[in-house]
Amino acid sequence: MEMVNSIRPLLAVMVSLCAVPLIAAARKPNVREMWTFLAAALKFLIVISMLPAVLRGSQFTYTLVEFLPGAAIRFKVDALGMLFALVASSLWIITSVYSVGYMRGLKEHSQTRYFCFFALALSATIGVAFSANLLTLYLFYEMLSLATYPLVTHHQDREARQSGRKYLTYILGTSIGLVLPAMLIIYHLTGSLEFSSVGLLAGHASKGLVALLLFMLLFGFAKAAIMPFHGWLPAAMVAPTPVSALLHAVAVVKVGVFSIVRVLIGIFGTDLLFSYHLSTPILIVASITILAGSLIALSQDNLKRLLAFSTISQLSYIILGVALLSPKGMTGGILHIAMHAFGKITLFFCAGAIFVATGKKNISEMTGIGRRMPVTMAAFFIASLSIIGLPPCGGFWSKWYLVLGSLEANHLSVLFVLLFSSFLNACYFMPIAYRAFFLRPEESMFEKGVQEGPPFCVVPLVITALFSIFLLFYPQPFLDLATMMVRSLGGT
Amino acid sequence: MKKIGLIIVCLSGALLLYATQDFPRWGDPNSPASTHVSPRYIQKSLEETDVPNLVTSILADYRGYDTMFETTVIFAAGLSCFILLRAFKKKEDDLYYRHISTGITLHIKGDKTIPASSKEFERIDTMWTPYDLIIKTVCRFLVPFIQIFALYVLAHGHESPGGGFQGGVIFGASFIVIAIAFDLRTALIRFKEKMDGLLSALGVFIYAGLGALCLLLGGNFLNYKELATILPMDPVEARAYGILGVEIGVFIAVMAVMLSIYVNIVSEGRHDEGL
Amino acid sequence: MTHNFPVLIVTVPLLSAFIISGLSWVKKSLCFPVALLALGTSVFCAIGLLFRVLDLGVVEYHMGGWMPPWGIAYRVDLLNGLMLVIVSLVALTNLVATHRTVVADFPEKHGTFYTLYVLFVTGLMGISVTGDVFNLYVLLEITSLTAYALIALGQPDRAPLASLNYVFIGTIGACFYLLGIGYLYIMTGSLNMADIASLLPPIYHSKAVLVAFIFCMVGVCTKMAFFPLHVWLPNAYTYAPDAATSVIAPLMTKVMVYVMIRLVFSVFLPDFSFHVLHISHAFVWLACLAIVMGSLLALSQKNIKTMLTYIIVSEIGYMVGGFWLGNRLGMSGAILHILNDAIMTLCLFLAVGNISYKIRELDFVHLKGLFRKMPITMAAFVAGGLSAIGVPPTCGFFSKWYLISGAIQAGQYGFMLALLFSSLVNVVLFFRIIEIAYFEPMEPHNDTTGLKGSIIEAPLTMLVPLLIVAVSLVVVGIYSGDIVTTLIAPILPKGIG
Amino acid sequence: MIPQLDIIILTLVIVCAIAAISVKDLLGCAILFGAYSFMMCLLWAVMGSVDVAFTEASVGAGVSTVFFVAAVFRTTRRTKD
Amino acid sequence: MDVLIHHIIGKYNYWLYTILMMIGLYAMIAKNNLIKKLVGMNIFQTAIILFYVSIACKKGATIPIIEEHGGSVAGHAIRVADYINPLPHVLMLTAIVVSVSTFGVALALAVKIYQKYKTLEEDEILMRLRDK
Repeated sequence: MEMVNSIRPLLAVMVSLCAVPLIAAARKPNVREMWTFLAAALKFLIVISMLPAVLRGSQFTYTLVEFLPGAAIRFKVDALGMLFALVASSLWIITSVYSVGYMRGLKEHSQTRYFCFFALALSATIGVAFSANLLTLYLFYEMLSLATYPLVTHHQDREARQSGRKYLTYILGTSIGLVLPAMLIIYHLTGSLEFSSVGLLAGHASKGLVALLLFMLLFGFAKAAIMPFHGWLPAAMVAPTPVSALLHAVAVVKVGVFSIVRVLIGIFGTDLLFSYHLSTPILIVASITILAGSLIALSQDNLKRLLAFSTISQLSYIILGVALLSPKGMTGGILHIAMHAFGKITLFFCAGAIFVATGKKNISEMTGIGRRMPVTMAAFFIASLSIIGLPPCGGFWSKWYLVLGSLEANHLSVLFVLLFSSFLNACYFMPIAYRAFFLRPEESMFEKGVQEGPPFCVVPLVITALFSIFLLFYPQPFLDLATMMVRSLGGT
Repeated sequence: MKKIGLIIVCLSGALLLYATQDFPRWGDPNSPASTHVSPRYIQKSLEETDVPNLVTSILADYRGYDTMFETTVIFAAGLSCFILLRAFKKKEDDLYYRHISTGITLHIKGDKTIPASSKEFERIDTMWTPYDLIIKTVCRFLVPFIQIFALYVLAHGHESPGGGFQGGVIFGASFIVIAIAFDLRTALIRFKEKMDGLLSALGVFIYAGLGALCLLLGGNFLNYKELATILPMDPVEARAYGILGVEIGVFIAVMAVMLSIYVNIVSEGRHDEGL
Repeated sequence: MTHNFPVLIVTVPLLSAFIISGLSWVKKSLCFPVALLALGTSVFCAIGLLFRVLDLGVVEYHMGGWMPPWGIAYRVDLLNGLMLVIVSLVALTNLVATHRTVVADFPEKHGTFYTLYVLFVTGLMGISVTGDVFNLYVLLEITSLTAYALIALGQPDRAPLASLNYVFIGTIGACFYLLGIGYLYIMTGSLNMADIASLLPPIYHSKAVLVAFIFCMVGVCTKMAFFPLHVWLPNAYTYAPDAATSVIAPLMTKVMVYVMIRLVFSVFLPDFSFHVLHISHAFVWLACLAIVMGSLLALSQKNIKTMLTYIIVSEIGYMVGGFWLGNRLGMSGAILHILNDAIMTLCLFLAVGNISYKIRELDFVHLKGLFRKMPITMAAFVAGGLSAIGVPPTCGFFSKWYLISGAIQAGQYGFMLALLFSSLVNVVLFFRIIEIAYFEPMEPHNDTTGLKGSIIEAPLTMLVPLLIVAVSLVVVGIYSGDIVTTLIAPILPKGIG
Repeated sequence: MIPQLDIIILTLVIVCAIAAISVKDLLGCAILFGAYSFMMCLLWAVMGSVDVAFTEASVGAGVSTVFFVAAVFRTTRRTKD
Repeated sequence: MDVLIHHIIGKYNYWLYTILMMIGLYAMIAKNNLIKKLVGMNIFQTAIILFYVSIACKKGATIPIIEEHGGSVAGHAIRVADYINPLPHVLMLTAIVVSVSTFGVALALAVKIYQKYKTLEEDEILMRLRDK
């Protein structure tokens, strides 16, 4: 696999960063959104342009500035990063379309600020995806935390203030209190922070220290919402729906998970984890999160909170898969990043569309809404199938690989966890669809004029729903990237 | 507070005494202090600077750079007192006037006043004490002598104790004597505030400017022997005259500053009534 | 001319200070341009000197042409050069940024104010360039005296008292320093730094040298407000006029840290300070205490300026502790943090100056809805805050990086924890302010300006410097690697492991 | 430099110092402080540092006492300790 | 014992300057009146000056002014032991000037404080501030 020194990763990061001042300076809303789309399209094209080469097994690297030997601000595009960047950048376009519809539909205030920080958050996400070492990853991780703060607290009311406070306490507290010292200790031990396919720490640290570092990093990236550090995610649902959709189903939480995967693979290395039997604790934590998340989700009535808890449990699938340390399991985990993204964003879009159209937030008020908004609810149904992991949806693949992986690593308990949580998923998604389509609404629940939301809202969710079906038949790009990543690790 | 004070004080005192054990005996001619750097001054100063008073030569030449900043400290102190206390707007309180021939005292309320040019009335302080002829006369006699002496101290600083600083203080003191013996206004008429400010700046400027002049003449800063290129004399003499020059600068600055500090403190910066 | 840079840096502002003071009696409007010219010149000279040192190594300059140790000599190495650049640049920026405030606050005295300002800067630059311990004392007194005056000009009912306390404590500090160099003189008979350093080694174990060291350190620590001796700082800086605070706060303490480093490097030599006496641990633990206490005290403040002053107290702990870690990483971190903290503090205090220029009050309750009123100023303030927290890529992160890795290398985990703790506290401090300014709606009764909610940004002459400083936070952060390798690494003596 | 004289003056200096900080009247404190400075100047003259003595005589005993009295005139004589 | 005596006799004015310094420091810390603190500060400074002057002393030497017998500079060399070490004197001239400057500024501040609070006692001032 040859290294290509190219500026393209930097461009991919910068493009939306440069868009920020233009968006801020734009007077008319249309101009503003024009810039947003332009940046989105450009970013996507740049990412796509690197795909074939990456699939051929080459890696793009670019060093911005080196301020200590081994600790530089450097970008690297490999299969894993490519996969994540692909998901994020493609979904950004769709979300931009959606957020135009949503924000205009609800006549939200200070939309300019919203779009600025939206773009900022995106470039941070891509930065995380393409970072070649822990320092760069940390840099963009923090940038993302700060850029999303104004989005989470967009409404600027007391509730937003509370949840914003919670958000910062969890995210910044853990990253400064745990990740930063862990990073410095690693740098002190190994003299480098570069992610390598075989792991950095091998032969540098005792078991106890490795376990400590693992703990610090696993919980330090609190964006992954591993219990007990999941509290911010339901709270952050006060944000406008597009924000929840992109950031809390795709960008932010996935960045957390992505960072953990990166660290597990690139810093600790599968061999080290295997030889020190450190995968077990991770599996336990992940399983607990999965089950607990699903169970809490069962008891939720507010649709967005339900989705939030389902996200919490779904995220841990990814960590679970990677922690299985078996090729199939890892493939499944990495693949789940993409599959879950498409499914979950659709669900959020639906929730938003319902809110725009009817102003309803709670499931109990959605009886019979399927007749008013058939398209939306159909998409909702498809997406929930994908999350549960049933055909005809892309979600099936990741679940399938996870199951295979658990068998391969003969962790039968894990297998049980997977199946049971899928069952739970079904338990909390299916009733919604049932209630929407088959129950007839009592009178005066909807005033007459209710039907589909504005096209700007409906079109995106249809697209993403179709996508997640499409991925069942053509998972190639993502699947190939995942398998390539796993193969590149070698061993185990 | 007192307890803490005592503890700290005793601590530092103990530390000092602890250190004195390693000191050379007091007045020991072979202590490092008197054998390392100073001998060169004692031996070479006269031939290098042509100034018998070693203190003056070191003060204004070898370590002249320190002295420049020392003068700057004085200057800064004067400015600080000015900027802290000086109040430009008149205070609206009662004025007292005295009819010279009869000695009747007028008490004028508020901001009303009588023409300053009037011959038969004079302004007097709020706390006015009847004039004492002896003090005023003695002061009249004394002030010229004080000033002459100040100039002598300045001029003779090369051969005897003294120099610009002491001279300046004494010269400033002469004005303070006037301000005390008569009243502040009399002193301020003789020595305007604006002139005072300008002089204090000018004095330090002379010092630093002389140094800069040496710089322009191609030498190092404050290297007076460069003055020989513009003055008709040999370098050693030039050093002596350079020293005199800076002493004059110090003299002017110190005189002006001492007066301004006194005036600002004693009149709370209103420049009307004083001690 | 270039070989005269070392002296020009100091004397050009000095001479122009006298000119300004003269002009303040003749033509007030000329005072500011002259000051600008003078500081501009010394910035030019400082940068020129830095490059000269980079080319030729150590640059010497002998006052009055007298050889050291008989005359006063300058011995400029990279550390001096760096300090000079920092001091002159900060002073110039602040001069430009605060011109309007000064003219508004001191209508008929701003000439004198500028004289004192320039004298203050002159003293600082003299301290950072001189090579003679007694000359350092005199310059220290100039700096302190002008600082007393500048501080006392602030808020009329509190500032004089704060300033007088500063006078007392500052004088004790200076006297201790004077005593310390007196002990050095009685033992060595010299006042020149290099000369003393060459004479000390044989008498390392004499009690007098030990006591001299103690007194010098106590004096310097008093002047830099190191934790137990910090009592004077918060009041003095809080009640000082904004134009003065934003130059005194970034420079005074940092220059004193420099003096400490200089004394250890060039007078007592690291060998003595780290190996003969075993006090580095004590210093590091005191620094931890300083950091923790500073942060805690900052938490309990209701006024933004007071809060910043306590943050300064803990920042001092960073530098002192980092330096006394005694390894290359820690020392580079400390010296780098001198630069970063200067920029950071300048940024924060300029922003605060803008705020108080528009909204007279600085208590938290008066900051409501400020993001809507002064977006640019608040953006700069946030940038400064992020740097204080240590968020990459602002420069605060990188110095913290060096300091923590130095702590790990030295095995001083307490220091590491203290640093992390203060970063977390800073998060709370700054986001508390951001919350207030971002969420709370403007309430009519504290809307002093009358025009509710609309933008009332400070004038351009105040904004542009502020923005430049804010941007330089990031720029310095990104290039801190090069700064360390080219400027700071050569400073550290060979002995340091 | 005669040690006996030296010691006598030193004791006087210390007496003046203690008196100056313990007297209950600021004006008296000013005068005692002047006396202290003057004793100090004598001491230095005895030690042979004429210039310092001269300066102290003109500054310490002279001008700063005048400043002191001026300040007391503008503030108050009252002091509790 | 007689070692101690030797110390005391040999360095008595080092001891005495220490005492003076302690007096000054004590006044600065413990006194309540601002002007008293100021006096303490000055005593403190003069004590240090005394210390420097004591450094300069040499037994059997005269004041540092070289008497010229007929411009005989070129003639016999000047014996170092004849003259007191002048360097500390120079330093102390500077120190005196610094102390008087500080004194002046401090008095100005005291006057300002009095204008505000009509008292110079620290505790009373703090009381006023607390009342506000």
